[in-house]
This record gives sequence, C-alpha cells and structure tokens, in this order.
Amino acid sequence: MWKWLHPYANPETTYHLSDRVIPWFGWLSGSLLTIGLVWALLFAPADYQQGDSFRIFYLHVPAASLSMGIYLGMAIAALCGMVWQLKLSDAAVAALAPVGAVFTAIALFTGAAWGKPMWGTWWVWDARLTSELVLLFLYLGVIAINNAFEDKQMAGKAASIIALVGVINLPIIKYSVEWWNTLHQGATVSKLGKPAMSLEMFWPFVVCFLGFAFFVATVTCIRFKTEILLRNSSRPWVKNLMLEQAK
Amino acid sequence: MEQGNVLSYFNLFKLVLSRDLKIALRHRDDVLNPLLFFIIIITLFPLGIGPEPQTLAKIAPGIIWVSALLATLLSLDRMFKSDYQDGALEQLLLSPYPSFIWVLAKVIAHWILTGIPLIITAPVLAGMLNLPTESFLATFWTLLLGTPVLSFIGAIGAALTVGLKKGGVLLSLIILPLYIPVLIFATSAIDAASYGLPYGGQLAIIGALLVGALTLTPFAITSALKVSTN
Amino acid sequence: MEQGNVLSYFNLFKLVLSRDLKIALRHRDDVLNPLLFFIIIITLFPLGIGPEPQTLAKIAPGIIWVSALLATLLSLDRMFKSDYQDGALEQLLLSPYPSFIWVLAKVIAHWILTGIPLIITAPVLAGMLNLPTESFLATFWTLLLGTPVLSFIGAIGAALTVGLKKGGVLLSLIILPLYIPVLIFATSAIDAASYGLPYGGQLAIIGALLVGALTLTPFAITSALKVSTN
Amino acid sequence: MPWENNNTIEFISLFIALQSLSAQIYLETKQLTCIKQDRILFEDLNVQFRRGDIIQVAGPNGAGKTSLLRILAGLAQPYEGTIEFDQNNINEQLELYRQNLLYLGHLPGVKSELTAQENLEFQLSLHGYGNSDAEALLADVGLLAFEQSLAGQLSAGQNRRIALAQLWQSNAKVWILDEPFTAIDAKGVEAIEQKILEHANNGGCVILTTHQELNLPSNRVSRLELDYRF
Amino acid sequence: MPWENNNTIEFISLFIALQSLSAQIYLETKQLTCIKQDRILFEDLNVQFRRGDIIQVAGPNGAGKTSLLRILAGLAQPYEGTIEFDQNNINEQLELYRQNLLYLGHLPGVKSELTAQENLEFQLSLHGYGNSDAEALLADVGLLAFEQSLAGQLSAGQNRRIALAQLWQSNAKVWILDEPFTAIDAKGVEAIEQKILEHANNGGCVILTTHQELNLPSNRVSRLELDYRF
Ligand code: HEM
Ligand SMILES: Nc1ncnc2c1ncn2[C@@H]1O[C@H](COP(=O)(O)OP(=O)(O)OP(=O)(O)O)[C@@H](O)[C@H]1O
Ligand SMILES: Nc1ncnc2c1ncn2[C@@H]1O[C@H](COP(=O)(O)OP(=O)(O)OP(=O)(O)O)[C@@H](O)[C@H]1O
Ligand SMILES: [Mg+2]
Ligand SMILES: [Mg+2]
Repeated sequence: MWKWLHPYANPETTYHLSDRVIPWFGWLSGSLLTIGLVWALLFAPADYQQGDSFRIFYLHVPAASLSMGIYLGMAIAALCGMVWQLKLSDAAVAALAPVGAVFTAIALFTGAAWGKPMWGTWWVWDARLTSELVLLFLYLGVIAINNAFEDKQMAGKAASIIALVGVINLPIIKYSVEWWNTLHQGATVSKLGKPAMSLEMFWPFVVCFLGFAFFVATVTCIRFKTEILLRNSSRPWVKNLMLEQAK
Repeated sequence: MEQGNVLSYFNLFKLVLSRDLKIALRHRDDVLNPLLFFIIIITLFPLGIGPEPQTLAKIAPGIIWVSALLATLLSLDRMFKSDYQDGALEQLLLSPYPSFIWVLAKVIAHWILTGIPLIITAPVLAGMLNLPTESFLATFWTLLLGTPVLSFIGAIGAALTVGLKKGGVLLSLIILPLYIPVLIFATSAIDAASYGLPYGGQLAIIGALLVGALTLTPFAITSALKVSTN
Repeated sequence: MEQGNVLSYFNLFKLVLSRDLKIALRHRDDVLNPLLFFIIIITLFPLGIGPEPQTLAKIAPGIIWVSALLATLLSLDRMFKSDYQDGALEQLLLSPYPSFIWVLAKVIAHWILTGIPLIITAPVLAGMLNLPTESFLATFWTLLLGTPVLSFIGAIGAALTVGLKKGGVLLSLIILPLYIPVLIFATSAIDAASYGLPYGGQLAIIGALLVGALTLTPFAITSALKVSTN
Repeated sequence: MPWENNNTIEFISLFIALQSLSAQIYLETKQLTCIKQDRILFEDLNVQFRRGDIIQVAGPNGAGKTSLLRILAGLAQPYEGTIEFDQNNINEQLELYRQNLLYLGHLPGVKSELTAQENLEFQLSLHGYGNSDAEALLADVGLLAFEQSLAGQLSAGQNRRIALAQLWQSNAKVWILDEPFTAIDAKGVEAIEQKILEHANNGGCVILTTHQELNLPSNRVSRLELDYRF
Repeated sequence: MPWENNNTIEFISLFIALQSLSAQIYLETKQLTCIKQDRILFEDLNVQFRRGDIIQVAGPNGAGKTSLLRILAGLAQPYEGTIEFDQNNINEQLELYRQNLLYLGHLPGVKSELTAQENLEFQLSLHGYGNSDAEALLADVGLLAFEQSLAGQLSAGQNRRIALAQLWQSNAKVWILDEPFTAIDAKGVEAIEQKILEHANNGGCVILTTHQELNLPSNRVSRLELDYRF
C-alpha cells in the first residue's frame, strides 16, 4: 500500500497528475450530464403518481448520494493524513469540503422543492432530513476550522480531526429511513434485485449520476491543485511553475 | 542524572484532577455559574412561550436537554484555554507521561464541575416545567449517562480551538452537530417515560455512546491539543 | 509641542467602527459563526421536542427569540475581551477623546456583525418552524428594534467582566435577567401578529427600550470599563 | 525612603534646571500612596517630573513600578494622593492630559488581525496624529518589509516594535514606558534609547522602567528607586 | 550561514571536549528546516548540543529563535528534518526525552488561582520530582514571604520567578530556556546565570535565548547566530 502510494505523496507529481486528468473528467462529466439530463427531463416517462415533479429525482438523488460519498472520501483522506502524516491529505480535505457542502445544499434544496408538492410542506423534522442538515453543519464546521487557522498545516490537521469524528453521521443518514418511521422514501434505486422503479427511469438516472460524479471529480481536482500550490508556495517547483505561467 | 517517573499514572491522574478542582473552587463562581446559566435558560422559555402547563410539559424534555447542552457548551471554553494562555498547557504537554492520562483527568474535572450540578438540579426544574413525576427518573438517568458524553465530545472542540482568539462560536459550530445524537435519544427516553413506556433501549444507546467516548475521545483530544499548540 | 485633536468626533467614530469591522471580516468566521450558531440552536429544538407542526408553531416565537438572545450573548465576549488582552483597550482609554464615542462605535460594530445577520435569516427559520406567514413581518420588526438593545445592554456586562479570566458564564448571569423585558415584549408581539391582532404597542415599548439603551448605556459601559481595567 | 528618592530627583532636576534655565514641571505627584493586598507599595510619594527629565523607575520584582506607572497614566486610581499635570489635577482635565501623554504598557496593544501598517495607522489616529507616514515610521523601527504582514504572524519583538514606532512620531510632553525593551534585540534597544534622549532634549519628559542598564549619559538619567517593602 | 554556526559550535565543543574528555552529544539536529509564512527561518540546520554546553541562540527580532527552541523541545514539528536525543529520534522516545528535558517558554505557566507554593509543587510533580522542598526553592528565588500568596496577585517578575524555581531542582540533562531573564531584576539575573553555569558544570546542557549580554565566562558560552533571512 505504502509503496504504491509513495510517489503520490510527492506534491509535485500529484499536482501534475491531477492537471492531466482534469480535461478527461471534465469532458466525461460534460457529455454524460448533457445526455443524462436531456434524457431524464425530456424523454423518460413521467411517474404515474407524481407526474412531472418526479423529475427532481434526477437531481435530488445524485446530489444526496454524492454529498455522503464526498464526506466519506474526505474522512478517508483525513485518516490517511493522520496515520501516514501525508501533507497532501490536508489539501484533499480542504479541496473536498466546500464541494461536499454545495452538494449537501443542493440535496436539501431539491428535496425541499420536491417536498412541497409531495408532502404539502417543504420541511419536516424527519430523521433523514435532519441528519442531512447536520451533514451540512459538519461540512461548514470543517470549512470554518480550515479558515480559522492562519497556518495551513495546523488547519489541515485540525480539520481532519473534525472530519473523522463526524463520520458517525453517515450511517445515521443512510439508515435513518430504516431505523425510524419517516416520511422520506426508503431505498428505491439501490434495490436493484427487485427493481422498485422501471428501467426506463433507471438508465437515465445512472447516466446522470455518473455525470455528477465526474463533475465532482473535476471540481475537486481543480481545487486540489490550488490547495497544493498554497501549501507549497515556497518550494522551487512552484516558483518555476509560476514563472512559466507568467510568461 | 536520570530522574525516573516518580508518579504512577493513577497519581498523575489524581494530581491533575485535584489541581483543576482546586482552581475552580478558588474561583467559586466557576462551579455555580454553569448551573445558574442552566436554570436561567430554562426559566426563559416559560417567559418566551407562555405559561400553559400542557404546552410546557410537552416541550419540557427538549428544553431541559437543550439547556444542558448549552450550559455545557458555554463552559467548555475554560477546559484548556486558560492553561493555554498562561503556558501551563505547554508544561503539561512536556510532562514525561502519556498525555491521555492528564487529558482524562481534565475532562473528568470538567464533568464534575458542570455535569454533576446539572444532574442534581434537573428534577426540580423538571417539576417547574410540569413534567410528570414518572419521567423524573428518566431525566436523571439520561443526564447521568449523557452529560459525560457531552464533556468528552466537547473537549475535542475545546482542544481544537484552544489556540484561536475567538474560538467560542466556532467551538459551538463544530460541537453542536455531534451532540445531536445524545439529544435525540435522551429526549426520546424522557418522552417514553412520561407515557409510561420502557426506555431501556434509549439508555443503552446513550451508555454505548459513553463507552465509545471514554475510550476513543482522549486520543482525539490529545492530537487536537498537539495540533493547536504547534 | 501640543498636538491638537486632529479627528472630529464623527471621524473617530468611523475610525473605530471600521477597524472593528475590518478585524471581524479578516476573521471571516466571526461574521458567519453567530449566525450559524443561531441556526443550529433553532434546529436543536425540533430535534428535542419532536416534529409536530402545531406544537412547533406555538413555541416558534419563543424559540427564535431565546436563540437570538443566546447567539448575542455568546458573541458579547469578543466585544472588549480581545482588546483587553492585547493592551489595545488601554490605548483606547488613553485616547484624548471622550470614551463614549468609541464605545458607541464598538457596540454598533457588534450589532452590525451579529444583529443584522440574525434579522435577515430569521424569516427563513420562522418558516421552518411553521410560523404562520402573517407573523414574519412582526418577527422582522421585533428583531430590528430588539437586537440593538441586546447589544447595548450586553456591552455593560462585557465591560464589567472584561478583566476576569472566566467571564463567560458570569456575563450571562448578569445580562440575561436584563434581557427578559425585550424577550417578553418581542414574543408577545409575534404571538399577537400570528392571531392577526395589532402589535404596535409592543413594538413601541421595544422602541422605547432602544432609545433608552442608546442614550444611557454608553456611560455605564465606559465607567464599567474603567472599573475593570483599574 | 521615597523621601530620599525625592531628594535625589530634586537635586538632579535642579542640575538640569541650571542647564536649561526653564525646568518647567510637567507632572507632579502629591502624597501618592498605593496599597495592594494590604501591602503598602509606596506611601506619600512626592515627585516632580520636569521638562527634559529622563526618569528610570527602578526596583526589584514586585516593588510596584508597573503600579506607579499605571497610576501616573491615569489608568488606575491611587489609594490616596493626586497627580497634577501643569499644576492641575489630571482627573479634572483628562482629555488635555491625554493629548500630552504617550503610554506604552507591558502589552503592545497590537491587533493580530490587522497588518503592521493598519495597526500603526490606527494607533496614530487614535492619539490625534495624522497617519500618512506610517510606512516611514515602520521602516524606522526595522519593519521595512513587513508593512503588509498580519501582526499575528510576527514575532514577539516585531509586535512590540509596531507599538514602539509611535515614539518616532509622538511629540507628547510626557512619555510613560513600562519595560519598553522587553523582547527587543540589542540594536533595537540602542535606537530606542537614542529616541528617548532626543525626546528629552527636545523638551519632553520620559518616565520608564527597565531591568537592563540604560546606556545613556548618566547625568541625564535620574533614578527613582522603589524599594521592596514588607 | 547555519554551517558557519555549526562550525563555531563544533570548535568550541571540541574545546570543551578537551577539558572534560567525554563531550557526549545530548541533542543533535539533522537537516532541520523551519518555514513560517512562506519565509524560511532556517534551513538544513545541523547542530550538536553536548554535555557541558551553554548555547545562546542569538539573532534579531523575528529571526526564529523561539521557533527553534519550541521545535527542539518537541512542542512544534519542523517543516523538515529530525532531532535526535542520545542518537535516537525524539519522536520515537518522547517520554524518555521529556524526562531529560526542562523547557521554560515565553510564558511561565503559573496559575493565578493557586498560591506560589501550590504552583511550584504541581510543576515539580508533573515533571516527576518529589515536591517536598518547594518552600526552600521559593526562598532560593527570593519569594520567601510569598509562598501562600496567590500568583495572580504577584507582579510579572515574581510570577516568572515561581517557574524559574524549577531550575534549582531540575537535574534534567537538557535545559531549554526562552528569554529566562524577562522581567527579572538585576540580582535575579545574576543568580540565574550562576545556576546555568553550575548546571553546565555538572554535566548538563543549556540552550537559551536572551537579548541581554550573558555575564558568564566567554569560553563557556557558544553562540548560535540566527540571521534574519528574507
Ligand atoms: C429537504 C428534503 C430532503 C432531503 C434532505 C433528502 C435527503 C435524501 C438523502 C440523504 C437521500 C439518500 C441518498 C442515498 O442513499 O444515496 C435521499 C434519497 C432519496 N430521496 Fe430524498 N430528501 C429530501 C426530500 C425528498 C422528497 C420530498 C422525496 C420524494 C418524495 C425524496 C425522494 C428520495 C428518493 C426516491 C431517494 C432515493 C432513495 C434510495 O434509492 O435510496 N426525497 N434523499
Ligand atoms: N503564529 C505565527 N504564525 C505565522 N508566522 C509566525 C508566527 N509566529 C512567528 N511567525 C514568524 O516566524 C518568525 C520567527 O518568529 P519567532 O517567534 O521564532 O522569532 P524570535 O526569534 O523568537 O523573535 P523575538 O526575538 O522577537 O522573540 C517571525 O518573523 C514571523 O514572521
Ligand atoms: N492584580 C493584582 N492584584 C493584587 N495585587 C497585585 C496585583 N498585581 C500586582 N500586585 C501586587 O503589587 C505588587 C507590585 O506589582 P507591580 O506589577 O507594580 O510590580 P513591578 O514593580 O512592576 O514588578 P516587575 O518588575 O516584576 O514587573 C506585587 O508585589 C503584588 O504583590
Ligand atoms: Mg512590572
Ligand atoms: Mg521569541
């Protein structure tokens, strides 16, 4: 594991690696999102109960899943940072937190917009909704603590600790629909075995989901690059890079 | 020239615990203030909401626990801050013993000074909020198991923000989301008790949180302290 | 060798106000955190009390105002403390201008940083707590007139406790009782509005409190500062 | 004992008076007594501080030097006695006195959130000076490349230098400096000593404490010895 | 530049080695680099601190003296490089290293709520010494009548003396003292200098910073010059 990771512990290598993958991720996400959203919003069948308001689904579920996925990624990066003293993981945590916060906000917003036609109110204090809101607070906490320290290294370590401690919220969000009796939908998509939704609805969802996932990857890599530069600004390679770009 | 560890771990624990308690008792207000704060917040609600007994009884568990949470939160700041500001924290970090021992002592001192007074007064306040007597016992148990969890989790935030000028609000922001599970299970236990239902399940979960906090947080706290004094 | 007052009083006011705002904005979090704290406390209540819309609507004014009170309270500490700790307060006290001018500037900076964000977000939170839309306007007005009163009264407590190591809880203890009138009139105004009743009377009283606070407290604050730095 | 000091000072002042022919009395203490914790720090102290004087308040740790300087600056009230500036009690003409006073205490009063230049500009404006040449002043105290650095990111000595830069601007009659050389390196100490001498030569009066030897012409410095009294 | 220092030290150490015939290396830095705010404070610093050495880390304000001392004490992590105690990385034997270390920083770590004696006893116990002779130690540092005074009511210098009393007890191999003479009067400075010399003569190693001239035999003190680098 360590041997494999080692070259990427070098900021310069990682910087150039992420530089190289960004266009790929960007194109993938652009095309997948275009295809997926057009398919989902214009061509996929409307739900027999919910009508067209169902289409929020294609935004809501990817955003909600990714908000959790990003947190998990951030926590894993934090753990690596704590265990192996990787300076890069701090950059990863700092890069991921705002992206995750935005996706959490989107999940909340789309959920609220969907709730108005479905449940007659745009907010209930239900276990899933509340724990998703807590997720937003956790992201904001990580961001706030990252900003609170002048020293980037200290900020990174402090943020990692909070990111790790907050992981307990993830299972709560995930299983809230099973543990508590809630208004919110139970698992629909994930029950692939006995499809709870028709395949005509399912495939555009998959395309949208992947599109959003690559979008996250693109934005994260861009932010990751900046964070690496910020943390290594006194290094010769960064100075050279700056000189090159100035030309 | 070597000096050797003259203190056993247990003696170090006692030393730091008694020092922290002594400092707090010298200040005297330190012991009374979180308690008074707790009482004042609880009395604010009837003022803000109106005095109807049914409404009050219904929201009493929530109010008691939210107040306990806020009272703890406000007292967290002092756990490490004054030691940081006068350099005593550096000395503690440089003592030749594993840090988690004195960290544990400091957190437990905090709990003795804030948690225990809350536990003792809560039944009286519950009475003032018209909570049915059946749920007094549940209130007591949830506070007994829950307040140490608050101290332990809160210590992580206190440790992280110790070096910051204005850590107070940031601390709340980091810590309050983590307090939510305790809040939910505790109030649901009291609610259950007031309907005469069993509430052992909720207590068990809070107990589990306590065990988890006791074993895991001291290390998080120690590393947080090292980060923020770097 | 004399130097003469180069600054007009108004310029001094602007100077101190912009300095305090600048310091807070540099920290950035300082502006967001009291607000987030406000939001988090408000979300704690539905978690502790349960999600029934009717109950929530009934207690919403109380919750909003108690939370506003607590958010203000927690941010009071920073009004003079950091200036005291780094010696800047001594320099302010020694400046050759009447102290109430810069005191006024500091209190108003505090209100801009904590009061205004609360006023702006309160309607959203009122909505989440199922408060009927009729009372949104009342919520807005009570907060607009009430939060400056909180800042001014709070400043007295902040000034009195500035020299104490652990002023946080003592401060709450001194100040919360003084906040009660604002709390009572504000919540009763919102309540009245939700039943469609007029609430101008309550607003007028809060307005009167504001005028009183604006004229009287700066002198109390100044002498409190002098006492606690002696 | 104070009497003896007093005599010494009278004598030396006389000496200076002969030199400058118009040794105007700037500051005068009358029967000044200071008691802390039931211990008399000094009693019935009558001292005159004149135009051109450099007075080093000396004495062992805990003798009461800081206490005396804070009383002279009007920051603390004496147990008994009065202080006169230009023949009038300072409490009756506070603003005038402060226009003629520069006090730098143990703490530099520098805000860590502001840059070196912003800090200095604020302090200058606060004392009624124009702030146009802050940059030049910072260069004078060896902070040439640091105008835009946040003070929080400068070392202990650099922070003190920001505050000391005011010496290069101030033409206040009375300078009161409590351990101005703390954390300042040797070259810095020399520059400040020169500045002090220059100020005295230009008709100012400098009262300072320091545990280091002053490197100034010994006929220019009078010592006010505070003994440690039990 | 560090290389030059290094050479100087090597040279002087050699000299001492000839005297004591067994100049054992206690502490050694390997390629130590410290970066703050993108500015390199020192780079690739290789220094050896040996038995009997007194090393004065010198340099202008902001050169990085405090940063170096905190890294040597293991309180802060260097940007790069390692520190070895008795030939092993200190991070791998923290407890052993701390048993052999006495660090006194800018701040004395004295609690204002405890008496002088309680403070000293706690600090002694914390570092693994018996605390029976705290009273005698306090007398050694001139606090004879103050054992039972609360530290908060003592002056700046008296507070530092409480912490410095540890020097009279500690037989830790390595002493790291950051500006130990701050706020100490002339007689006190002399006593501490004698203590430092005595410790070095007994086979200890003392690393200190101070902006004052050291009054010790010049062949016993080596200087480690840290330049101010841009
Ligand atoms: C603010 C309100 C809402 C929030 C915070 C929210 C949050 C979430 C979260 C966290 C997930 C889990 C995603 C995953 O497991 O990967 C989710 C999934 C889902 N949500 Fe929502 N939701 C909200 C409102 C709604 C509404 C109103 C509906 C429709 C009636 C809805 C329908 C769904 C569906 C169908 C899923 C997919 C379930 C699955 O397959 O696991 N949500 N939502
Ligand atoms: N908290 C901090 N954050 C960022 N940079 C800092 C911080 N503290 C110090 N620095 C930087 O590190 C440099 C060295 O600081 P340090 O405190 O080590 O200096 P020093 O040699 O001890 O100076 P002094 O003689 O003034 O005590 C400073 O010039 C400053 O730029
Ligand atoms: N906050 C306080 N409360 C009560 N007593 C105090 C306080 N501060 C100082 N004292 C008492 O006043 C005496 C003089 O203190 P002061 O700070 O004036 O001494 P100093 O001469 O400036 O000493 P140093 O050289 O150590 O700075 C001390 O011995 C102490 O007993
Ligand atoms: Mg003093
Ligand atoms: Mg230093």
